Amino acid sequence: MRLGFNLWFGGFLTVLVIFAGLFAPWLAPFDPVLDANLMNSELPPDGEFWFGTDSQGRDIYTRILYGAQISLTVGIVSQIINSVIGVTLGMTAGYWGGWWDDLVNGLTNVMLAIPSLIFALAVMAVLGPGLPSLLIALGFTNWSWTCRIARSSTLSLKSQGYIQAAQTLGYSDLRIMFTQILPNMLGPILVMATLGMGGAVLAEASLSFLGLGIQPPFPSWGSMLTDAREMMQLAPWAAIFPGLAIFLAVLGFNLLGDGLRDSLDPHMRTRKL
Amino acid sequence: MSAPLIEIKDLKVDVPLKGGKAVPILKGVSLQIMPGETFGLVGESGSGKSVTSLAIMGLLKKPLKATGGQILYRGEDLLTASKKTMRNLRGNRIAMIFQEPMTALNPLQTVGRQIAEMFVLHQGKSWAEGQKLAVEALAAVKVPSPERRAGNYPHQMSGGLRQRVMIAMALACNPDLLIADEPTTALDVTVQAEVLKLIRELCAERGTAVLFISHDLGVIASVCQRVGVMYSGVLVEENDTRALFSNPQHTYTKGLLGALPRLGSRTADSRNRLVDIDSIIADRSVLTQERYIAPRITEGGAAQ
Amino acid sequence: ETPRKGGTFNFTAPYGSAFSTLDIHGSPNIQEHFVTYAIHRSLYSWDSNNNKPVPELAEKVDVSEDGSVYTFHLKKNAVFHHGKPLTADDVIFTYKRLADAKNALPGASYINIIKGVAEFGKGEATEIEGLKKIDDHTLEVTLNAAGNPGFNLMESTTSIYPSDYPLDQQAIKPVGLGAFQFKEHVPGSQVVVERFDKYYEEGKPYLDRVNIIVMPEGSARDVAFRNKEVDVSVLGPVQYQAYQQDAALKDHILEVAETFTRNVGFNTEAVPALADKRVRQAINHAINSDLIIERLVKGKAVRAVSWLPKGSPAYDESAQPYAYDPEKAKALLKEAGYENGFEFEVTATPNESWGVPIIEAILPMLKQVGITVKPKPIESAALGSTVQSGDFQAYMWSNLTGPDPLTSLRCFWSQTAQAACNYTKFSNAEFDKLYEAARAETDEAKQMELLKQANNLLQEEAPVWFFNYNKAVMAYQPWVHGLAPNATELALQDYDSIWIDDSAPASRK
Amino acid sequence: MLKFTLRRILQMIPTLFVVALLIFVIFSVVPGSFATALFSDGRTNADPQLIERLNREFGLDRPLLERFTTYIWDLARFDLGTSFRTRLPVLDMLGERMWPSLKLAIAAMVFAVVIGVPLGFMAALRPGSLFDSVTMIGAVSGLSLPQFWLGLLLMMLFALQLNWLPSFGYGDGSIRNLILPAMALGVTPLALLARTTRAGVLDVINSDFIRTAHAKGMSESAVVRRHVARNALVLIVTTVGLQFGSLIGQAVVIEKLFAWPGIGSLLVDSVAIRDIPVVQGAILVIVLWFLVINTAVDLLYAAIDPRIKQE
Amino acid sequence: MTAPILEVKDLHVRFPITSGGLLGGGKRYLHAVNGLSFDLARGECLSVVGESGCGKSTTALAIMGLQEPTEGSIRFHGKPMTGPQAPGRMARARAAQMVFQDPYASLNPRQTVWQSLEQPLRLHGVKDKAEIERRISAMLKNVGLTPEQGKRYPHEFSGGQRQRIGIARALILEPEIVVLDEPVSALDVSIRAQIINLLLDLQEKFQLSYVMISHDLSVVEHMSDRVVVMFFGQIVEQGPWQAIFENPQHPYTRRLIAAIPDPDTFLKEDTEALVKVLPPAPAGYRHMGDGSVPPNVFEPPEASELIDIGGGHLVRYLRA
Ligand SMILES: Nc1ncnc2c1ncn2[C@@H]1O[C@H](COP(=O)(O)OP(=O)(O)OP(=O)(O)O)[C@@H](O)[C@H]1O
Ligand SMILES: Nc1ncnc2c1ncn2[C@@H]1O[C@H](COP(=O)(O)OP(=O)(O)OP(=O)(O)O)[C@@H](O)[C@H]1O
Ligand SMILES: [Mg+2]
Ligand SMILES: [Mg+2]
Repeated sequence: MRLGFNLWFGGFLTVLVIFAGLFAPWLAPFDPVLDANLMNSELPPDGEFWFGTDSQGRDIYTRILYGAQISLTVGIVSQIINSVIGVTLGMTAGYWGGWWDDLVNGLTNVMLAIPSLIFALAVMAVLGPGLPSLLIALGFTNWSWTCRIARSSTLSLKSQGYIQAAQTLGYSDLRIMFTQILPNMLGPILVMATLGMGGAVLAEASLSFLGLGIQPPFPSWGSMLTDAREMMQLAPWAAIFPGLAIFLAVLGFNLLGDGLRDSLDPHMRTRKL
Repeated sequence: MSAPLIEIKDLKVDVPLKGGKAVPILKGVSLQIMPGETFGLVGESGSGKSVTSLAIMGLLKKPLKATGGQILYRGEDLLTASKKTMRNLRGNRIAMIFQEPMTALNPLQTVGRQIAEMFVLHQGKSWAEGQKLAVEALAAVKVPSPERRAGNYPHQMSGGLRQRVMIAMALACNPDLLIADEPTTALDVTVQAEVLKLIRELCAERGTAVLFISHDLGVIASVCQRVGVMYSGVLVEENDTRALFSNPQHTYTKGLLGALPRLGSRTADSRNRLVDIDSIIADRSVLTQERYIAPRITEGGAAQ
Repeated sequence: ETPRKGGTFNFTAPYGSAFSTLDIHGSPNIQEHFVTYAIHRSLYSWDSNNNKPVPELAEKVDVSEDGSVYTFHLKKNAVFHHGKPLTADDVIFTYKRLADAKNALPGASYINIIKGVAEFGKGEATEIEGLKKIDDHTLEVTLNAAGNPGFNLMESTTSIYPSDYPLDQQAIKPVGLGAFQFKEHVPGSQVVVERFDKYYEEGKPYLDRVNIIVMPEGSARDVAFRNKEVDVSVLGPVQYQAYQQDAALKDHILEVAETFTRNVGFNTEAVPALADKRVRQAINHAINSDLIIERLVKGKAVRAVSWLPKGSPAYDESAQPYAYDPEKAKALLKEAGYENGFEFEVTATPNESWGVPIIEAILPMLKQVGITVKPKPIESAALGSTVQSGDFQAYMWSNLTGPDPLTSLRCFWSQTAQAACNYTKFSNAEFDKLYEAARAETDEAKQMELLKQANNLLQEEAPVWFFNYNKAVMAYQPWVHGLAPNATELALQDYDSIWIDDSAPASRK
Repeated sequence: MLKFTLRRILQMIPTLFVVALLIFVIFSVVPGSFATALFSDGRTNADPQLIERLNREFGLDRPLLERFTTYIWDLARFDLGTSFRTRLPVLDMLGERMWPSLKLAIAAMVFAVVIGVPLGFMAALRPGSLFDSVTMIGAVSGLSLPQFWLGLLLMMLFALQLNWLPSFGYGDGSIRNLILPAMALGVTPLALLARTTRAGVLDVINSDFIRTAHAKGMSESAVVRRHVARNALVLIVTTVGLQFGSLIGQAVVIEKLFAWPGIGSLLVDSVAIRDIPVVQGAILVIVLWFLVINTAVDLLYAAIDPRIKQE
Repeated sequence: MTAPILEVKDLHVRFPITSGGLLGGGKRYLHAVNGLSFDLARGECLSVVGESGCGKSTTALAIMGLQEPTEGSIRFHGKPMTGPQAPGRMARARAAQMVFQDPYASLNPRQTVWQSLEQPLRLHGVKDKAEIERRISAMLKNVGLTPEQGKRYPHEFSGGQRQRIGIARALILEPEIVVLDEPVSALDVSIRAQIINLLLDLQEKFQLSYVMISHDLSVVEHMSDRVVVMFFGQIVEQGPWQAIFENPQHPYTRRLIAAIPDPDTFLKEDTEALVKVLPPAPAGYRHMGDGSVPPNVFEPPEASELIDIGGGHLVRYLRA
């Protein structure tokens, strides 16, 4: 019963975010950047500005809709990078073993030992703020869990009869990895990636807060929240709505991830998240 | 004429589904186990052997539900017995050993303590006394150097030893009935032979009745006096072991016996083809209609 | 009203989450200077009321004819907290420490006006040539060139240390000449100083104790201030607005235009359009600076006219800022051939008053006249090096433009390197002429006149968008007296002049 | 056991070395330096000579390899160098910040354990119940909350509206200052603990040996006490340990938000001004902390679980 | 007699086990297979029996090229299959195939039966659609499935049917040798019979050579021509099936046979009679233990000899 709930509610929230992001230009009553009128700054929510305006006099509702684009991009792209790195390293390490496995394991341990936010912070400091840096910072620092899962899945799949059968049938290693192993561990990887998307959105917000976020003036929820912090008392709506958007989007990803896990493999342990 | 120790009457177990429907798991199983008797239950995977045994123990878990019939232990219905009564019976009067000796023991406690727990629970002994008795119990199941072994953790023991520990635990309180659910399936043949011998001897010695579950006809033959064959939630045939093996009645039983390669049956130049049930009977669903329950022959010779 | 003696003053240090060091020579940051002002003294100090440096540790200063030799007659009653009286040796000891290149102390750049500092720094000399001890209380200082050394020798980073006190102890238990002596440091929390009875100024200080509390978060200060837990609070834009609207608070606000000019500097080489003076003027006309100041900066700034800030001796009171006039801007752009607009990037930090938020605000305004602006965010730490290397199309910064106008305008002299401070690579023959003339002028009034002209020329040339001068605002509790409007940094207050009256809460009295 | 401990400790060295190398490389290519950062606030006019001098003073003009070898050599002698900004030994600066960080982490962890573990335990004992569903939805929500948003909301409510607690800062180190940041920081581990505890307990409950325990005739509560709790502890201890180990690193944002003088805020501040020795030191301390806690957890694990000791 | 198609000579497999020592230094070796030699004739079924962990699967994997032997050689039609001259996977694939124990794990859950059979064919150069179609249909029929069932996924089949699919996959490349690793031990008794029958039928039909690994002696007796009894990585007894079952010489073999829970044995009630009288060892030799004491797998075994006692019946004795 709860299984169903996770999946549909998480799916619903995720679809909502995707919908908001894709159709922002049509849904939003204003332009997120140019419709800034300082005369209208910090207005509370009303009929015209549903969620109020920010200090620049921009419509928060509009910016939240557009912000979904950033959050989705950050979430999806960074997780694709993570998954590709993690799966490639983990699968090859698990499959080939030996020194390569030791190397990958060592690297994974190092990556795990450095908190990913701090790692991302360092990478952002090198690359400077902005979306591409953010994608790299979040994409290259969070693959260790995916790698571990890919590795352990590969190890357990490797002893499965059908992998050995493929070897005896003359399949090359790469062919086995891509046609036999990869499809069979996509489930847990997908779950990790979905949960990771939530993590990436949160990390984006945190980095924005630390001053290393997305390129303004284009809105990201994290930077909206950060901007709003100074006007907490005068314009609480400017902090509440972006925060709520982050919360709901992350909740959506997390529930979806949980739901996928429950339906793909009821026995998969609660790992990172 | 002694009364049966356990009498199962028309036991029905279902998995209830939404909307009032239910998937039947046991479709009215009836059987009796006399005191001191070793009763074997065979049947293919999923036929309901374990469910029957768990029902006796009162350990049916969530989706499974006993929806009809009775399980009479010395005349008392276990299905309606209070929790407390069941707790006092379980382990104490009716004990059980499971298939996987690797996982059936708590990995974080010494085996000595796990056996001692039985004495603490049912005989009100202190832990120290329990430990002493546990060593004796280990000695009884022929574990070498039981004092040392009592301090071992399960992972420090081989599968055979672990299964002996399970037996020691089950027999700790001299139960009336021991339920052994495939106790040797996970073991090597030679170890299996030893464990079977142990069960056979200990239970005979103590007069413990045994409900022995296995899908291996050879194993059943080696320990049981009477055998029941289950098929798809139904007890399709029941008879004395010798009679059943020499003269199976039920189509499924026939198939089962014929499918078994028998040692020494192959001659130098030919082997007889093994029987394939599907070649005897096309529609398996009719198998549950057929039933052969042979009357019990008591010592007096009278059919019961 | 006569100052009341005694009491505890709870001061807030708003510029960081800790005091990074108590060895004040090591820190160029204002945050640590809040401690310096209590504990240490430099040769000169800033007179906030008259906007000029005045000798602090000397009773009398004699200046030579050519203006390059200064003789300081040190105060005879100045005593360090550990009991040693001030002598010329202490000054020499201090300056030698600063000058030593191996120490790489930020104060070095201030004392290098003294002759021989460079040679000493490189280890080519064992003494600083320009420092001569006449006797214990007389010190002769020879400068490299004529000029007032007060602007430099008043800096906190040139505070005089006692020559007999171990230097490594200065970071732990600092000892100086100030009105208060060090009591304790709770890292990340506060520094406590107590009245020094042998302070050289008669009758001062009034306070018994000052707690300098670390409070970087505006909202934290706000809460604490409203709860009367602290006696002063530096206000950010949002709070400034709120306090002005609050009847109970609005009468106890001290504000001053600080000597910082916020501006957007243009790279005329990277963006051809910006090489045209008319385009730069158009930008100045197209932006409604007053609105931004009112709305985003919440009025906590003074509209900039040109480079030199209000309060600079060379500020022209009669000059008017660029008027907000989009039509004129369009016309100018058309004239320059850019009626279809152009595009440029502004490198900016996240700073709320002179960073990306401001760029976001000018973005729609410039869009109206056809210019597309893109903010390019950068970390604060990287701004300096980026701008110095010329790797920008435009940048937003807040630059120190006081107190010495000659130093400030040097940044537009064509001989000044981009890496020094001529960030826009400004080069204008007329300006150079005015600047060089001013530099050579020894008469102060004439010099100021020349600088004024140069400053007005800058406005006309508009190498930057003149945004505003920072307005520093400090709220204080009604029982606090003796605060001064320090235009170099409002929060730097002479603690020895502060006193609190009877209306203070009991715990404070 | 001693050998095991020793081995685990030695195993940390290569990881630390690689981390040291990694952060050294990253921060040697970072744009801006301490010297230029000094002038970025516009308060001081840049002086190229001073910048050069500072860089020379900090050895930033020397070849990379040489810098790295000195750095590692110093590290090997537990010398983390001297802060550019304060000129104090980095070790001393970190020492000062360690206690507030630890205090925050401990408080957050206590908050998480005291609430999360019982919740998870109770949920697992009633799987599928309303209590279970509510707890688990709460837990996933807790994991989805942006920590600093939660911090802001807590601040708004408890400090600004109700005025019960101080909103910021370390104060005099009293519990009152600790409560809000610890709550904001503790929510994630709390939610995680509730989930892992539930999963762990459920796992144990469904395992064969619990069936054995029931078959022994134990009462439900005795089974939970004697068999479920201890076995579930293994997973809980691991999660608590892992969380505790990474909490100091995770605390960066909360420390910044609440102006908490911990390692995290020191790190961020130092990155901002490119005080590289402090940055490297802080990251190494955070990593070391993680590794030490992990090792401790492994040892504890071995103490609880006899299966580990063998190897 | 024709030349054997498979010759295994002095096969050793050792696994490095890392444990103990600081930083995981001290390496120990687990001696899984110790000097195994046997050969296989065309059309023959050779069974390898022994207890869990005695190295049966390792041997199978070595034959399949899935486990590199530490020492020794494996030759196929006289050509080496191991070492530097070993052929590639493709060539090996056409020589030998394998049927696995667990029918649930031996099929890729994400491929239809048809795909699992088609891919290897394509890989081995069969490109013609019609031919592929024909061969797969024929193979499915051979193992008792319909071509229509080929479109389904493995989870739609029962254990017995999956094992049939596994067999089809092993045979699709028409190998000469099929290695059967416990092909029926995971199956229900009634289904076991079907698979055994099927294997025997196919052997006859395609003149296959089987290496069958099993611990179930009754199955072994039923299927094999020759039997190899393994104990702790060594052959302790080897010979034609009658010799092994009717005249077991090694104490371990006797123990194994005695332990079989065969209904007939128990019903006849003459259990363990066999074990009691052990024929004397040849002069100068003594019997090995009966395997009731587990050996130390981290040490190489005690020196011993495999002695032919006639008719290809080999028994291992220790030197007296
Ligand atoms: N918890 C459960 N929920 C739903 N169905 C169950 C559950 N436990 C058992 N069953 C079903 O009950 C039937 C009988 O199961 P049972 O475990 O008694 O079989 P078995 O005869 O012991 O088989 P095996 O030889 O494999 O142990 C099976 O069809 C099984 O799918
Ligand atoms: N990859 C490996 N690494 C280390 N040890 C191994 C490996 N594979 C097998 N072994 C060990 O080698 C020995 C022989 O294993 P093998 O799997 O060949 O036994 P088996 O006879 O097939 O047993 P079973 O009947 O249980 O399948 C065992 O002790 C096993 O633990
Ligand atoms: Mg069962
Ligand atoms: Mg095997």
